[in-house]
Amino acid sequence: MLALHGLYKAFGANQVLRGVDLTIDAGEVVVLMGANGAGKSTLVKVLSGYHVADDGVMTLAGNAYHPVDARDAIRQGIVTVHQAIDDGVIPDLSVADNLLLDRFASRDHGLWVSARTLRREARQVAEAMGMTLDLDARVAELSVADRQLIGIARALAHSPRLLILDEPTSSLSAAEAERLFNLLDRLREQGVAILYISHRMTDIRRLADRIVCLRDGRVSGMFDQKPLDLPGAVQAMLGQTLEATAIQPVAPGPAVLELHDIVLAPGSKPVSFAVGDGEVVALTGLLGSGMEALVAMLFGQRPLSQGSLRLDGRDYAPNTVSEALARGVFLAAKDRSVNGVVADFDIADNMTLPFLKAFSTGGLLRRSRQRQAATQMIERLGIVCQSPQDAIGTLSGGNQQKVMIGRWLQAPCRLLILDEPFQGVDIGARHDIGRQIRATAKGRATLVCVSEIDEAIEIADRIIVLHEGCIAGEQYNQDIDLGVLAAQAAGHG
Amino acid sequence: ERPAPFDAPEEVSIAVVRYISTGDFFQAYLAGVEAQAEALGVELRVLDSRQDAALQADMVDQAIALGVDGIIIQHGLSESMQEAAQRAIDAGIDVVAFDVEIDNPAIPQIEQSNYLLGELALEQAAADNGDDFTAGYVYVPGIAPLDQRNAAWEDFKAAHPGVTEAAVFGTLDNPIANAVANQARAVIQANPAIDVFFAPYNEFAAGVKIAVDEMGLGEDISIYSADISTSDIAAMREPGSPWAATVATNPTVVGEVSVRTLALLMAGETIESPVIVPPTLITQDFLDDNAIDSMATLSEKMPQFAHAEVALADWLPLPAR
Amino acid sequence: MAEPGAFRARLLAFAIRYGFLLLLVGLVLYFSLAAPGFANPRSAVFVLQSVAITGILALGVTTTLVVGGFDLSIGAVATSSLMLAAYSMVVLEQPAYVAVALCLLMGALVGLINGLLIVKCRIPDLLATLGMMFLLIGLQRIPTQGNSIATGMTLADGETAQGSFSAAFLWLGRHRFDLVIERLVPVPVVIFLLIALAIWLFLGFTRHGRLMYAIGSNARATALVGAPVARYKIAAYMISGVTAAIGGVLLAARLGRGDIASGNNLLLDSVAAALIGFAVLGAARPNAFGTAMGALFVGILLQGMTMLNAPYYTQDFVKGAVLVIALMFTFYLSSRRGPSMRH
Amino acid sequence: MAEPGAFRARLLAFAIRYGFLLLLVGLVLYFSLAAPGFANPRSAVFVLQSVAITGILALGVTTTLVVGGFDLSIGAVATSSLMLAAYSMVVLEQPAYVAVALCLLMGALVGLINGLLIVKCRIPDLLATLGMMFLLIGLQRIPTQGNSIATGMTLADGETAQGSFSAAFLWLGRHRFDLVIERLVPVPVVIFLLIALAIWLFLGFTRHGRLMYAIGSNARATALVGAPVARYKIAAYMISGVTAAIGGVLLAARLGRGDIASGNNLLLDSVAAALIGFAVLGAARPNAFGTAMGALFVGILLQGMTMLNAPYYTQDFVKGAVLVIALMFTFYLSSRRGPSMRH
Ligand SMILES: Nc1ncnc2c1ncn2[C@@H]1O[C@H](COP(=O)(O)OP(=O)(O)OP(=O)(O)O)[C@@H](O)[C@H]1O
Ligand SMILES: Nc1ncnc2c1ncn2[C@@H]1O[C@H](COP(=O)(O)OP(=O)(O)OP(=O)(O)O)[C@@H](O)[C@H]1O
Ligand SMILES: [Mg+2]
Ligand SMILES: [Mg+2]
Repeated sequence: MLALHGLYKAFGANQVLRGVDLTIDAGEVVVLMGANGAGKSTLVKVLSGYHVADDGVMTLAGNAYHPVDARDAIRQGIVTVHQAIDDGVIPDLSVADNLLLDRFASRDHGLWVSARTLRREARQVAEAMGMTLDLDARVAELSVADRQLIGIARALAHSPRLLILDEPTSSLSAAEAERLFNLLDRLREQGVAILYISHRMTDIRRLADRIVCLRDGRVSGMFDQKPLDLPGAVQAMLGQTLEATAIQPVAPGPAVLELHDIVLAPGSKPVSFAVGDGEVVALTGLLGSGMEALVAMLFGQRPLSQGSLRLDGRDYAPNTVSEALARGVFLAAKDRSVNGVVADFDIADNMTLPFLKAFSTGGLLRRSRQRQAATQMIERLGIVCQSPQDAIGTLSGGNQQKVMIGRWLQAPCRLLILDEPFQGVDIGARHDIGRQIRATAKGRATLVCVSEIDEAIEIADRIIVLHEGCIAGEQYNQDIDLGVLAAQAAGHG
Repeated sequence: ERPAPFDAPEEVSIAVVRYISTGDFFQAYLAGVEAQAEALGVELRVLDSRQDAALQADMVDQAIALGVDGIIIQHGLSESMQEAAQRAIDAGIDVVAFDVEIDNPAIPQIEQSNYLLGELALEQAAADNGDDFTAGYVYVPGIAPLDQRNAAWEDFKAAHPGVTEAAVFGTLDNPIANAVANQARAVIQANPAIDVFFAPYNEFAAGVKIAVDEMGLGEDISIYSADISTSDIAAMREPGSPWAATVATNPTVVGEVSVRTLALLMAGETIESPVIVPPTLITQDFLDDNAIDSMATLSEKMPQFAHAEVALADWLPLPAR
Repeated sequence: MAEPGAFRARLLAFAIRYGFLLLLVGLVLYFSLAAPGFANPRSAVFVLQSVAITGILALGVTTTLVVGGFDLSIGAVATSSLMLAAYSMVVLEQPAYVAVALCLLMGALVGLINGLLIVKCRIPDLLATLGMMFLLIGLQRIPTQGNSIATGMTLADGETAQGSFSAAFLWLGRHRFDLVIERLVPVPVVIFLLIALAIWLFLGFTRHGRLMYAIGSNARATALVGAPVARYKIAAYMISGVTAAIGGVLLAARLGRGDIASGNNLLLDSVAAALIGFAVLGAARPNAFGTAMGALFVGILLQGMTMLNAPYYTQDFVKGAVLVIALMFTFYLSSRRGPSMRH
Repeated sequence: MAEPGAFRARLLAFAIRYGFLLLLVGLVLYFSLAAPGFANPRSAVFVLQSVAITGILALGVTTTLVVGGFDLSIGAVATSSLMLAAYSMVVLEQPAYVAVALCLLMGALVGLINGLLIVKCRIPDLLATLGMMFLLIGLQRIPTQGNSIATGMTLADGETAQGSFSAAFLWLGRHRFDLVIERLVPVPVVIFLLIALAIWLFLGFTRHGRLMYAIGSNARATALVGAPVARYKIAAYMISGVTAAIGGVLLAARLGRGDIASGNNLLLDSVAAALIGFAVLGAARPNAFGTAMGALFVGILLQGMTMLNAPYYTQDFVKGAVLVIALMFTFYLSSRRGPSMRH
């Protein structure tokens, strides 16, 4: 269906694609693996007409393919779900408008938009994806997961020849992801070629017909023998083997954070647990489990409805973010593009944003000290960049995420909350980040909220499963039965 | 005994339809209109179009709809006003116009004679500086009164070949005095020979004065202008002020004359159009000699400024003074 | 306990949706009682007439606001169009239709340049259109050295201009159609209503309008679904340019003269109307219906106050105060409704 | 093949960074040759003096632009401050320091209200400050019923105002410090330079400034690192209000009278200066140094053209043209450098 040969693309001095050769056949799911910054999204953007390749040949069904813009690519049957979720939705329009946006952009659509047809067609698109959203709701009011689903649903409704999905499940729950996979299965049967990019092994295992690994802008490996050699693929993409480091749960120190009878969802049973000094606790659960509410309460964004919190044995009831910070509670928020990244700033400014006071003397900022601190953190976390003065927008998604984590590792704290810290992070970097978090865990309590159970197992001493505002299971990270955890998260524990 | 309809003045209403109201001149004009209307005992409606000539024409229609008995049109554009004014005449309403050419025999014009204003100021400039001087001229074309004063300047230049026009500049950027001061300073810098400024609008003159003061040239340069306000009097009387003279009609008096003319018209008298309110020359020396510090004292000391002997009748009460 | 909560939520929703329109109705009622002569059809037409030109310009700005832009040049386009119409009839002695065509062309061209500056050169909207504004303010005065244009004026070469405003052209500004009452509805009002209707339909009910809203909210995402974003943005500025030019033509036809001092307040008043439009029906975004209502609101307020003999400066004050209070009300309430309304 | 590419990239970077400043230098050289009397220290000071007030206002707008806002009320704040200073000295017969204090207080208060409207009531910036603008334009005329303020004026109660502009107050507008040449540098210039320095340091080199830029780029993310976003936004509007009030005080001291003026041109010119500032040093975002340069640029242009006897309308035209071309250059080039520069 699609064949690429010798594709090159550079951003200034940064040579990102260095001769990519790739074919995708009809009715096949090709999974593209690659470390953060390997050039996957850049390749996608070339294919979808957003960037123009510097060199190379592309053919689509035998014909030369050189899309001039996104419109052209779509017209030729290449539909893309981009990595950045915000590139897929219009916040100020309704769900229905968003679902049908590409039809408005097509010349085949009549001039007028009738509210009734709009609603009917939007409902069809939504139902195909198993979504039960209010079609009149403004997208700005929806959760990230819903926004991501909207982008995907719209692309799937398009009956493309080649469908490209760049990390489509980064914000989805397991159930939502499974619905997506089923739909992809169906499309594959209809002969649609699919290029799928993900860092999640569960996705890859479930979907891949073939794995292509990208490293430093070149194809570094291809695996099409069933069963697929995942460890081999990881090695090809990272250039090194990844030793599976089994977690040795540490014995927790004295309790740092204590929850007493906290109600996470209206009408649910109160929750109590504690996190000790040096301990890393992972919270996991599906949509509506109450995780979000808990994080908001801990970080002063939402009042406690009931019960009480204690931090270091003292009452803790923050009303604002700064009160939380003053007590030594840090939060690396999820959904970094909205909640974290300051797009106009460079890496150093982004990294040091919460601690600017510490980087200034007599009211004036000390740039050199900011840069120094950023450089150190770049090394510690292995962030791929040219210098700490790079604009943050030039980093790959995973590396931006590392900057966001690095931001909160710069100063000691009492409680570190990491909300979906691995969003869009490659498996190698995930290990790096996990190692850093565990290595620095002494002297604070660490709470990690993840929706993937795999990720919880890689980082935590203890795992707490939430379901509809209640604790559905709690386990030390040793000899864990994944199935049991998944069942608990789904409410069948 | 007063003629009809002023035998029962409480049943008479008149409207003043204004083109422009922002600024001391227009404010004082309105004060004169109000004072004379009160002296007559008639009801006054003020319709203010905020420099929207099209709206001003509509406001005439509106005044017709309100059933007023007389209309004063204050400034505006002749082209947009002609038809509306004719409609008022057709509706049996008496109309007078101040400082706007309506070209309608039924409508008496009241004028402050902008040409005369400019001419008197320039005559004073020639008297003070002789027939040979280098002038800076402040002018923004397209504004009717300024255009009429410009005509006086053109005639003056033609009659005085010894007068050189070194620079023409001007702006209506707000605050005008501030913007003109910036320009005037650049002009003086570029043309050190200038010894007279003709700034036929008091905001222009105030700006030029600031520039001259800032350059410390108060002794070497004289300013001749038109219009006057209390703060202009203070500026003219400052020690060493370059502002030598101004020519003005008293806007309050013009307002009174406007109402009186309308009243005479309504009472059925024939009016000799145009009704001209004569301007007065006011020199720095006169202000100093008489220790004048405001429009009020100026009126006291200069009777021809305080009251115009036009549009009078025995039955017409004058405002209390 | 759900009952009173739900009731309050419904009340809130009602207040957000209809608060502004209720205010408008209240204003009309108040003036009808307080100002004799306010409540009659002529007076209503008069209000419409007084806002027609501002309203037309405001509709253009609305279109640029929809695509996330802003057009500061509309006032200058309108006055340029006024001068151009006068120049082509009085100096060039062209007939009315040529004058109108030239003006519309000029408006489209200015819009095109604005759009290209913004889309191709990536100049921020405010900046590009501010530059254009200064440029036009200067340009429109160059042909006549800053003089107003009227029949019989002296030209630079010493001749007098022989042309004049043709009757057909003046008809555009001055004719009134009969409607129940004779000679009731002026042409500019009809044009205003037609443009309002057209832009309302276009923005609200066509796929193009929907895409324009999408561009204003997230241009990148809209480009990625294959919409020609640059072309839509340029189109928005061209619409704005053309509507402003129409406004200028109507102004010229009403004035019957190329007056350089007219049209000073057009920009601010039309921006005010477009922004007040945000508050109408709780839209919290630019919309044509709201803009028309916003223009009407300002017109009614000024008309009513004039009839109550309020001095000009209190009109500014009240205009500002009512604007702030109306918007405080709408935006504060809709922000309380939930996190949905973003600023 | 890397060599020429790298060279072109360096050239491009140089053009983006220094293009505007080179243009400025070129302009100065041109006028020095073409306009006699342009190139001397007094002339330089005049340029500074003529831009001091707009420059001060522009620095305030810059601060609001940094937090992602916009302040349309500055012109009206400046003229209100002008009227208030005159009123308190002439009518209330207060000494200079009271007048100045009142003005600064008024500016801060207006800024506070603007900030609260925007932060608490969630009214969009343009809207809130536009409303405030109308409100102030009306309000400042109410105490004197639309009359200018001067010693000896007749008050509403029939008395005459006895106070006058005190010498100390006039000193603010008129005194000149010796610098090499005697009586060279006027007080407003010194104040302008001091404010420019202060705002440049504040925005560029303190953590508060950095946080303000962060708010302008991503307010939510900034709130999540514990920065008091609402307070910073309000502070930005208060800075803008106070600087505008200072501008008004200097205006009053220069004019020595309380003239009625709308301040619209002050607004437009200072917005132009702040926006031109985007192009300076390739910043492509609001910055104090750029704003000061932008103000200077406009000042030099107008001064030079006036000295060349160019009529006022060509000045507007050239101002617009140079603005558009300079910005086309900068923004077009920086957009070519890569997607890193966002608009
Ligand atoms: N617009 C851009 N300007 C400059 N550099 C860019 C740009 N987009 C991407 N890059 C650089 O290109 C390289 C590849 O980025 P890309 O987004 O393709 O990575 P990726 O493989 O998708 O990574 P991730 O898994 O983190 O999404 C990175 O070094 C990145 O910094
Ligand atoms: N602002 C709110 N007002 C009222 N109810 C809320 C609010 N936020 C959350 N809830 C309710 O609290 C419950 C928990 O929701 P929450 O969003 O915290 O789930 P979550 O565990 O974060 O889900 P996810 O898996 O998407 O992160 C839900 O029933 C939700 O309806
Ligand atoms: Mg990517
Ligand atoms: Mg949630």
